[in-house]
Amino acid sequence: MADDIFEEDRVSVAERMAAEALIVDVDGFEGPLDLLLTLSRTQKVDLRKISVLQLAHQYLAFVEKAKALRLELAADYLVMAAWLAFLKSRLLLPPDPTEEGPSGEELAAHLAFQLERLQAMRDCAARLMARDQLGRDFFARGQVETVERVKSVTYTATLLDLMQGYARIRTRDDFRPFILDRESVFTMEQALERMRGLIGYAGEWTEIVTYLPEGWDNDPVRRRSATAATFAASLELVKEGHLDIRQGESFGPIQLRKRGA
Amino acid sequence: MSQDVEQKEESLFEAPPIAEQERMVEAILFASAEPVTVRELEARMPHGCDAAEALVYLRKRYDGRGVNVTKIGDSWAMRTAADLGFLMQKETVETRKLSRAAIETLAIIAYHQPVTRAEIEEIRGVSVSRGTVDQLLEMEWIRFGRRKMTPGRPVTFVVTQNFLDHFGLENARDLPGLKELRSAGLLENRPPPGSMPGPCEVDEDEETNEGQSELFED
Amino acid sequence: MSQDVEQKEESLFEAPPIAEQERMVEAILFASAEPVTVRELEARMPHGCDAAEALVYLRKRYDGRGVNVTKIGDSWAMRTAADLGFLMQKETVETRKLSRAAIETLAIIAYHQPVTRAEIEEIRGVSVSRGTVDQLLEMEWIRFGRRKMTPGRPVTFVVTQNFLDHFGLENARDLPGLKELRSAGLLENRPPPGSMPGPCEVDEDEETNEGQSELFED
Repeated sequence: MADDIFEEDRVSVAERMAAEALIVDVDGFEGPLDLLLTLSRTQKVDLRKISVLQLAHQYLAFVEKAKALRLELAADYLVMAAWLAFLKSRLLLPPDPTEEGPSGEELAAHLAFQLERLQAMRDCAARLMARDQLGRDFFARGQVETVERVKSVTYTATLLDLMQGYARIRTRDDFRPFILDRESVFTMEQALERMRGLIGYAGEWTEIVTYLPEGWDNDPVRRRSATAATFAASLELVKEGHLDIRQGESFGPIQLRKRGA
Repeated sequence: MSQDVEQKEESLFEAPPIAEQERMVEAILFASAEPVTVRELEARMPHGCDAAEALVYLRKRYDGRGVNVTKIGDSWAMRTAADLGFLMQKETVETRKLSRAAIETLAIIAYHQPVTRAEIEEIRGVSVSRGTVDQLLEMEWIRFGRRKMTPGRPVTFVVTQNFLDHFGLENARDLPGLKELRSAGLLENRPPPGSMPGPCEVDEDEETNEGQSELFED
Repeated sequence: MSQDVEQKEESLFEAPPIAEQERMVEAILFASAEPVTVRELEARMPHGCDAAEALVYLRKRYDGRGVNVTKIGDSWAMRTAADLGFLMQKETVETRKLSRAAIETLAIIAYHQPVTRAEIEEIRGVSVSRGTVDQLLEMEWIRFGRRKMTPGRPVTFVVTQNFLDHFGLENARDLPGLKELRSAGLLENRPPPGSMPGPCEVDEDEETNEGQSELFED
């Protein structure tokens, strides 16, 4: 039955060919709405004057043919087919006043609106892409001059800073530079000088403690420093060949003697 | 005495003559490939300059020249005259070929903005693939607009200044055929009577029919 | 008949009016990333164009504008006018306090000018880094004075008018002397009290001159 109507609608061979092509190329459609829009073009009328009933016939015939060809149709195509079948019945039957929901005319009008809107958007897209485009028809500056981000640092100082700075320098003169407090330090140089003077008399083995300078043996800090310096000086004199040094046992007394004595 | 100081300050900040300001705007726009806002122009020009006024003069000066001063949204740029595009084969940049889906989606966003993904899908009758939106976002032709005040607070898409710049539009309102579409009611977000099958189905409680028209009506 | 063909060919290749050629050159120079030779211009323009002549007009048109047509070697380019180079910078100014070393060096130069680097180092007790002196020179707060008539003829440093302007001094001799510094509490080895007497206040003191002259006696 649907087939019959379909055949009636088709007049020319070319259109029939086109319909065949539609079926073979079902994957080329972006969904049922796209397919409906393509089908509607075969009506060759302004989209506003389209016969939705006729379109429903066309679509249902398309689905039937696809099924006959065992083409796998996506679910939404079948949902649309079911809905269009429902719409068709609403449009064909006299309105049932007891029935709820929108009338067939309302539904048809909305479908027509959707198709018209989709077509309008396609036209817009085409017009948009036909516009002069940047980088194709008109061009931006080729030799861009980069905007330098200059971060300039300004240094500043006040007169007070200046005076304080100067005062700081001048105030420094009032203080002697920091030197280590050496009052309790007996240096090796001092010890060496002292030992050189005494060594000539060391014919016999003499304990190193007897060489400690006077007045350095009471305070433990001073004695430690004097002992260390004297010992270091003795080793230096041994190295120079002026002195012999010996220690009988660990922690035993250290004795010195003039070399060659 | 205090008046003296005031006068002195005023003269210190006196703006350069407008002809000089025009030169400055010219130099800045010329040097930049990107559109520059009036605000940025003034930030770079000496204190007290009126870039908007200078632009009026400059635009007139370049009228009919090989290079034109064009307004793009809030910004200004210099672009070669479109009729001389044939000379620029060397400069032509191959833009990525957009799919039909991407072009349609772009057009829908441009004409219906701010528009949600669901609305785009309703118009196209198919779901919008993520890749399509991503590509347009990546090209910086679309960006996210503010969320719709409808259940779920869906994000919306709007076109960018780059889009306007690319297609030589001063404003989204200058889109070709916008008026006709609106008067034909084709930019309305008409809810379907009852329920529609497939992706056409929209939240029935969606109350925002004003959507796009609100954007274009100020 | 053959003449007809010839005429037709001629008119086919007739060059556009020179004003149009000028527009073309303008657009090409604008859009090119590189300077363009006359030969390249003509290769890109319609047959029969005289790019050199168009350039003469174009150059004149841009004379005194914010953008100029300039010749670079054999090629032509459009460049922002040299006097507007400052617009190509987005300046952010940050004010920083001068380092302690710089302040001390500056103070020594101010109080002891003309003074050699060795003398500065002697007074400060530490060596003066090149950077410090360079910084002060760059700020134009100090400059080179005449060379000292001592062995090696070392250069000296003196303070500049800029320095005096910045610190509100008429003369370096107006700097408070050691005595004033001491009476202002600046010479004491403790932090200066919060309410510091201003330098002007110190100046009023008659004794100022003594300290000062003593300082500046070579």
